Amino acid sequence: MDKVMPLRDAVSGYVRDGARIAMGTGLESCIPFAAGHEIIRQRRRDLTLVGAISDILFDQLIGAGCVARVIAAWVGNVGAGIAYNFRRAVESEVPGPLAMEDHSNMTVALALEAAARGVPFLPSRTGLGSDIVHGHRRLREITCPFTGERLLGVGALELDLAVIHVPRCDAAGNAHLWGNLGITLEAARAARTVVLTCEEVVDEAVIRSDPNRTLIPGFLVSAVAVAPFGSHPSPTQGYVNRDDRFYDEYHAETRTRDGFLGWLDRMVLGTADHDAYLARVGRTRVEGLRPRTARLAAPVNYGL
Amino acid sequence: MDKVMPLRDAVSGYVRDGARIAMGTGLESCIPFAAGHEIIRQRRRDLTLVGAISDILFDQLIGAGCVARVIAAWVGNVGAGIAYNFRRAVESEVPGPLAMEDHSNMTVALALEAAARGVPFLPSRTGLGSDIVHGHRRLREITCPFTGERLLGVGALELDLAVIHVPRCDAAGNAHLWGNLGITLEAARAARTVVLTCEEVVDEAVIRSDPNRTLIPGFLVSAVAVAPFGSHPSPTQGYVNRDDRFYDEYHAETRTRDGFLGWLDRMVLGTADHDAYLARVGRTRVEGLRPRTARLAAPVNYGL
Amino acid sequence: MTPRQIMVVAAAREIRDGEIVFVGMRLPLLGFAVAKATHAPAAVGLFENGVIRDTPPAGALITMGDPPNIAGAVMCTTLLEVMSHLERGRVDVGFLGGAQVDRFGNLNTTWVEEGGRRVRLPGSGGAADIAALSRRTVVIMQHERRRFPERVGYLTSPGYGTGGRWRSEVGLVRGGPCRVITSLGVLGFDAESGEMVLERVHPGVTVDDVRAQTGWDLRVASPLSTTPEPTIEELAVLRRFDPDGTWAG
Amino acid sequence: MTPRQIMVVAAAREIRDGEIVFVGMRLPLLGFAVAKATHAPAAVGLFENGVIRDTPPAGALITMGDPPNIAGAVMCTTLLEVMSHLERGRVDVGFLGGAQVDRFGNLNTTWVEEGGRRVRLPGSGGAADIAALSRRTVVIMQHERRRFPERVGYLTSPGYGTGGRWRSEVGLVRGGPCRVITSLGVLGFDAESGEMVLERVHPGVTVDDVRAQTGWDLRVASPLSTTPEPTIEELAVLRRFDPDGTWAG
Repeated sequence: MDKVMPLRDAVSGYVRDGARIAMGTGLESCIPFAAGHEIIRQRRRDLTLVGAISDILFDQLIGAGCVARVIAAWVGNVGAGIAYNFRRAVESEVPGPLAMEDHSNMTVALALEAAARGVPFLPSRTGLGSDIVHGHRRLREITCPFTGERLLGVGALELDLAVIHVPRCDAAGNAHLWGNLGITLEAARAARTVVLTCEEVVDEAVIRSDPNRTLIPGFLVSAVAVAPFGSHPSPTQGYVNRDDRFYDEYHAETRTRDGFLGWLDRMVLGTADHDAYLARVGRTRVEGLRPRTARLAAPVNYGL
Repeated sequence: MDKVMPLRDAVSGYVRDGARIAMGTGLESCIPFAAGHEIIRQRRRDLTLVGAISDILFDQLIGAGCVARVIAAWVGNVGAGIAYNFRRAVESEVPGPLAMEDHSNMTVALALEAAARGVPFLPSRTGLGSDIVHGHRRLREITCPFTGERLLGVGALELDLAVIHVPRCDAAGNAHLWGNLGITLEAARAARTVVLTCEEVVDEAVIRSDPNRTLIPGFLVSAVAVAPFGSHPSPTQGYVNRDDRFYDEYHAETRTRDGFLGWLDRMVLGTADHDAYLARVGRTRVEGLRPRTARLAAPVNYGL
Repeated sequence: MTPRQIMVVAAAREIRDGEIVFVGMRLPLLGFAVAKATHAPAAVGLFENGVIRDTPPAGALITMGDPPNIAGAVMCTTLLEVMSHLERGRVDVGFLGGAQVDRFGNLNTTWVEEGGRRVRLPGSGGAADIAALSRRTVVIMQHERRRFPERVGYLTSPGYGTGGRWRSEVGLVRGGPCRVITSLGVLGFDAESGEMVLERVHPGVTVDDVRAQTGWDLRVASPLSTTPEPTIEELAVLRRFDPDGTWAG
Repeated sequence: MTPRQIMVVAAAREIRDGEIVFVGMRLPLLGFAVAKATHAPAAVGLFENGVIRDTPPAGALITMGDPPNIAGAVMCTTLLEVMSHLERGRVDVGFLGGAQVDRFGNLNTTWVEEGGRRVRLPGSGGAADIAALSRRTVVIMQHERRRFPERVGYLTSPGYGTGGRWRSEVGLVRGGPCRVITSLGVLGFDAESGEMVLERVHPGVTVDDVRAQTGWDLRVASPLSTTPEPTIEELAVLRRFDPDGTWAG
């Protein structure tokens, strides 16, 4: 089944106002910025964003007014610390109120894994004694039915959608991933459906040559959008390195609300699509992020 | 740290009488027969064997008198159905009594995953209504602390040891695996330590060229024994195909206790080590199990 | 045409296009191959050892872990990850076999009585999980009286238990058998009571033949129909995947 | 030699050979590199994004997800798999930072007061997990009075809570901070009360300097010692991994 479509159609078809969406599940790599920017351009509203470490994508979506709620362990700028739009929204309701459901990396991952497995909760030994748990809707102390110990119960967190940027996949959405995986696999299985952006679509023979490299099966996926540099400024191993400077520039420019609005107009609202965004960043700059050396995986034989 | 040692030393050093050991975690491939045979030769006793689908290795260890208890979902002959030694032990206490803790594939996997995560139990929706659960020491009905639903609680199953056959690893025990994984990764993390047998030891640069292929980290591993064809008669993808005929021969020959004792003397007790076992099987026959065609995984680039 | 060929094709017809299928070995595996090649090209097969395939295996299989089932698979992963799709409710149909099936579709693969002696069978494997968690299951069995007792002595894999609302009462959130395909016919289940009902007999088989091999007073659908014969296309596919008739001969 | 160099080397010395280390970024990452190259060649580093390395990264890093931290890693996996080692008790030492640390070693990275205004910080990330589940933790902080309140306003990552047996009372099965390495000195914790104790001051720093930057009546060990200066070997390694002094300059 061919699920390849323009990113614009993937977003208009599968990202609904009010949806609960995981993005940035790679933690600090493979962040789906191209998809996030398209969500901003299509002015989606009242989204609940789910993540562990959010990179600056959450900050951009919050500043653009797309977000009503964040469920995450860390919302900042992975290059420079503070995420100003997040702070303005939480502290001063600018551009609007933002509800925050705090987690640790582990509790948000377990909440997704519970949903991925179809169980209402999972137990853990983390979180005990942390103020994160106080009055939490999804985290509560439980008593172990086997040992009587005190444990943390982590309630399932179902997703409407996971938006995931991958190195390569076939047209049916069977995706090869490499590099650190973060909470990507849990989010994919916890979601009602998945939208993939990818550096390249490959023939299904490439995927089937290495089934252990397939970490997201196509039957979870509804749409595949080809978006080279789709994780910029975050890296996608072997395709694009981190644009470190971008994080510092964003940090400096978004310190004020007006600064952010200028950034947003120039980089997102004022660019028609991801190609136009990349042109705005600068083709030379972007091409300079391509890996300079190849490091190929040792051969593996599936022969019979 | 170089953990490579002869299989004889790995077994004498790490397999203790009375230990709880997972073997055959690949379900029907990568079954560690070479290690199992060495356990028989060294006459280990009172073992608790843990597995999902056990292949015929459990049957051999039971018949040889090494086993006091089995914790598994299926004990048979994957090629031919019935495992006669298992039946004789459970039905007639020959060669000795055998305690059986029945599971489904999922409950034994979850019991190991609980131990791997260091939590005392995990909840599931399987098992409800099955007689497997009645009076079970490790499976019990619980009430969900979030939803009030009835669930199955699966108690953690800690292992003293996991014995795992892998395609390749480095001297420190960092192992590349491919093919279906069964309950291998859960068992490795649920165990106090791991003994690996492998088709080949490779340079650590091979492992590090593809860190996503590493599925068992060396810090879990105590010993690495090189054992080409170490999974015979079960397959190891890309190294050796299944010896189908072997399962039928074993089935026919072990129908009686005397038949099994003859088989055991000829194939295991009468062979000094795995090389001698392979010679007994027949070098030509064994070499005929090598893959005839290569099917190489598509290249992956980790470059930067 | 053999009874096993009829069984394979009947199994194939239980798979709808695009469905996620817990396949199993032998007859259901052939059924999956036939379905893929005919009416259900988009079906995806899951195997509890961790394999996900959307094409038939690259060669003959004895087990789901054999190299031809790995080579060319879409994905190879862990048992628990595959089972998570099952537990989450993503598996449309799971195929099951067993030593015994009873009036309410419960399966026994653990302990049977034979000649007054208790005989130990291999056990559940993944069957109890597939029976508990698939959206529906299809059971494939030789139709013999010892395999069709009124009530299994050991309930390994739940059907409808003692009938009625038993599944939800014990906490099962979905599923149950929808079909039993045997060497004599095809049986369904009454939606209210959960009791097995003979719906079709294979060509040349009578209701009395079926009753004689069933350990209780079997209900029969009215009207009863005859299992449609395999089409030429289905038989051609079957011969392609099982040229020696090893599994469906 | 800079205070940050002293901090990095002090961090390195907290790692014993063969230990499993939850590394973190910046100063602790450099500390891990120094330890590996000197006294702890068999140490293994875990990163919560899923990376396991036993060598320093292949180049400079801003985040643990940067390509030089992936290339040449021993293993790349999921957050939950790495965290399972932590929860199981396999992680010997975890490094933590934060906006604030209090008298009992509790960390705050969520909400602080600044000039009467509540300021929202990024949050826990993995810190609450590492603090709860490592066998011991080492905290690295700039020593400033606003960062050392007597009691954190929001307890993100547990130290010894309110002291004494608090950790076991709330259900934590192990761990707690063993060291706080600051820009002024090195602090430990009283084994009974869980209270922070000044154990070492960096060369040229006085007890009064430390007290002036600490928000409570800080206990001081007797005898108090001076942090040993980095060795030539340690400094050489540090220069190799941080040639521009970006992190430890």
